[in-house]
Amino acid sequence: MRVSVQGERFELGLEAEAFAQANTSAGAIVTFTGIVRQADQGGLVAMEIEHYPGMTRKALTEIAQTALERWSLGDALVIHRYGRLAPGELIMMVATAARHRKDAFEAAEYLMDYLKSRAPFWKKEVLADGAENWVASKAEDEDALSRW
Amino acid sequence: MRVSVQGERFELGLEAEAFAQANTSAGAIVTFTGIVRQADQGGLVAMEIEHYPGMTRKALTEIAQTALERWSLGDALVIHRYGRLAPGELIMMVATAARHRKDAFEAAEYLMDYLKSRAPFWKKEVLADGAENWVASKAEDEDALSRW
Amino acid sequence: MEVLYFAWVRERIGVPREWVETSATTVAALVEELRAREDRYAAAFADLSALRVALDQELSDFDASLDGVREVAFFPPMTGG
Amino acid sequence: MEVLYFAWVRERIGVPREWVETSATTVAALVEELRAREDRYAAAFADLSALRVALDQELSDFDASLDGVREVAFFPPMTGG
Repeated sequence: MRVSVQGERFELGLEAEAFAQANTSAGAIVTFTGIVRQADQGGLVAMEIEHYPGMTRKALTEIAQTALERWSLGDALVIHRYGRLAPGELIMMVATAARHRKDAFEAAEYLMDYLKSRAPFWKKEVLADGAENWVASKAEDEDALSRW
Repeated sequence: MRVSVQGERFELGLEAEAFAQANTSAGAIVTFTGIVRQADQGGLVAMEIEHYPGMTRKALTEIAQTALERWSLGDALVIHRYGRLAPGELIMMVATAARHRKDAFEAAEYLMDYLKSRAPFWKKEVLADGAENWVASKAEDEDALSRW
Repeated sequence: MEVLYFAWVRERIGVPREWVETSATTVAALVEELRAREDRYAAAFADLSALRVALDQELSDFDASLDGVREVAFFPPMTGG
Repeated sequence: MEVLYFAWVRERIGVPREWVETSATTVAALVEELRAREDRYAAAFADLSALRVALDQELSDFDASLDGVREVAFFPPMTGG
């Protein structure tokens, strides 16, 4: 299991390939990658991601550890960036390795649902006209936790 | 959308990176990768994958096209190999790109469920003692289709 | 018409494809004709619930008409992915 | 104790962290003390349903005891992923 909270960019290709190479006995690998996309109304200049340094790594590790045990995963990976990101940059990724596809998929969705609402990150959109908006949490993200 | 039915190996890293680069406006990317894993009792020498050349590409394209429309995907990728594969080799992968994670996950699971039971591939395990076993379809794989 | 076999159906019948002269109008009738031919066909078609059929490369069923069909394929349930 | 603020809570209060001398025994009591201090605290803590709290870097709630706690953090609902 690896958890990384980092300011630096990462590449999906390199991370996914390394994860797959380390888990050839798994059978099924799922990855999820989040990308800063252009805001609906256009004009997004950057996404600023704030986090709680003392807590972030601990929270992510707990979430990943729970997933590992609950779905008998062979391995799990969580990478999450903080700082100022431009549209098109990768925000985060998770990867899961399991014997069967159902476990790999469910564990990846669990990781994402918990990362969304239980890991101490906060996103702020910076628009071309200078406006800055804190991204509001969604009721549906909180609701998503109830299925686990 | 790209569908590839191929004998040649492929690399998860290269495919995932290219897919992500082509879909930076998506927000969410999910990949699933299937790997030939060692059989439960050990002794797996190879997995032989037979397919129906005239039908395979058409079936995969139909499945991917349905996923694209049903989940408003930005893009989808399906790669499936045939021929003789050694343990540890990648069998297949799918990738989906969507605005939101729920669509990307659901579409990837849909693709996998249909690939399992509706794409004309048949797997045979070749064991060290020379035994050859056609992999039996699982009732749970057929059942999985009913949720869509 | 062209008849194709895959996986253990192919292994039991011993050929991957063959030309079959038939006046059968449905898949089920074609299966009956083949079963009556030789033991290897009878063995391959012993349990239709374990078989699937495609007509001109589209999944179909055993009640389907062969009218206009050029290619019939028989195989076990698929195990892709 | 050390009190930390994140996201718009930090922006409203104007500092990311500060040392607070308090005899409050629960998070709710600490919030009341802070609210009474200055308008910027009252503004930040106006709607507790829009806030979350962590005690020593573990998510907690506003009824929780501050006994033995060294670090309290206030922030809006998280938006990771």
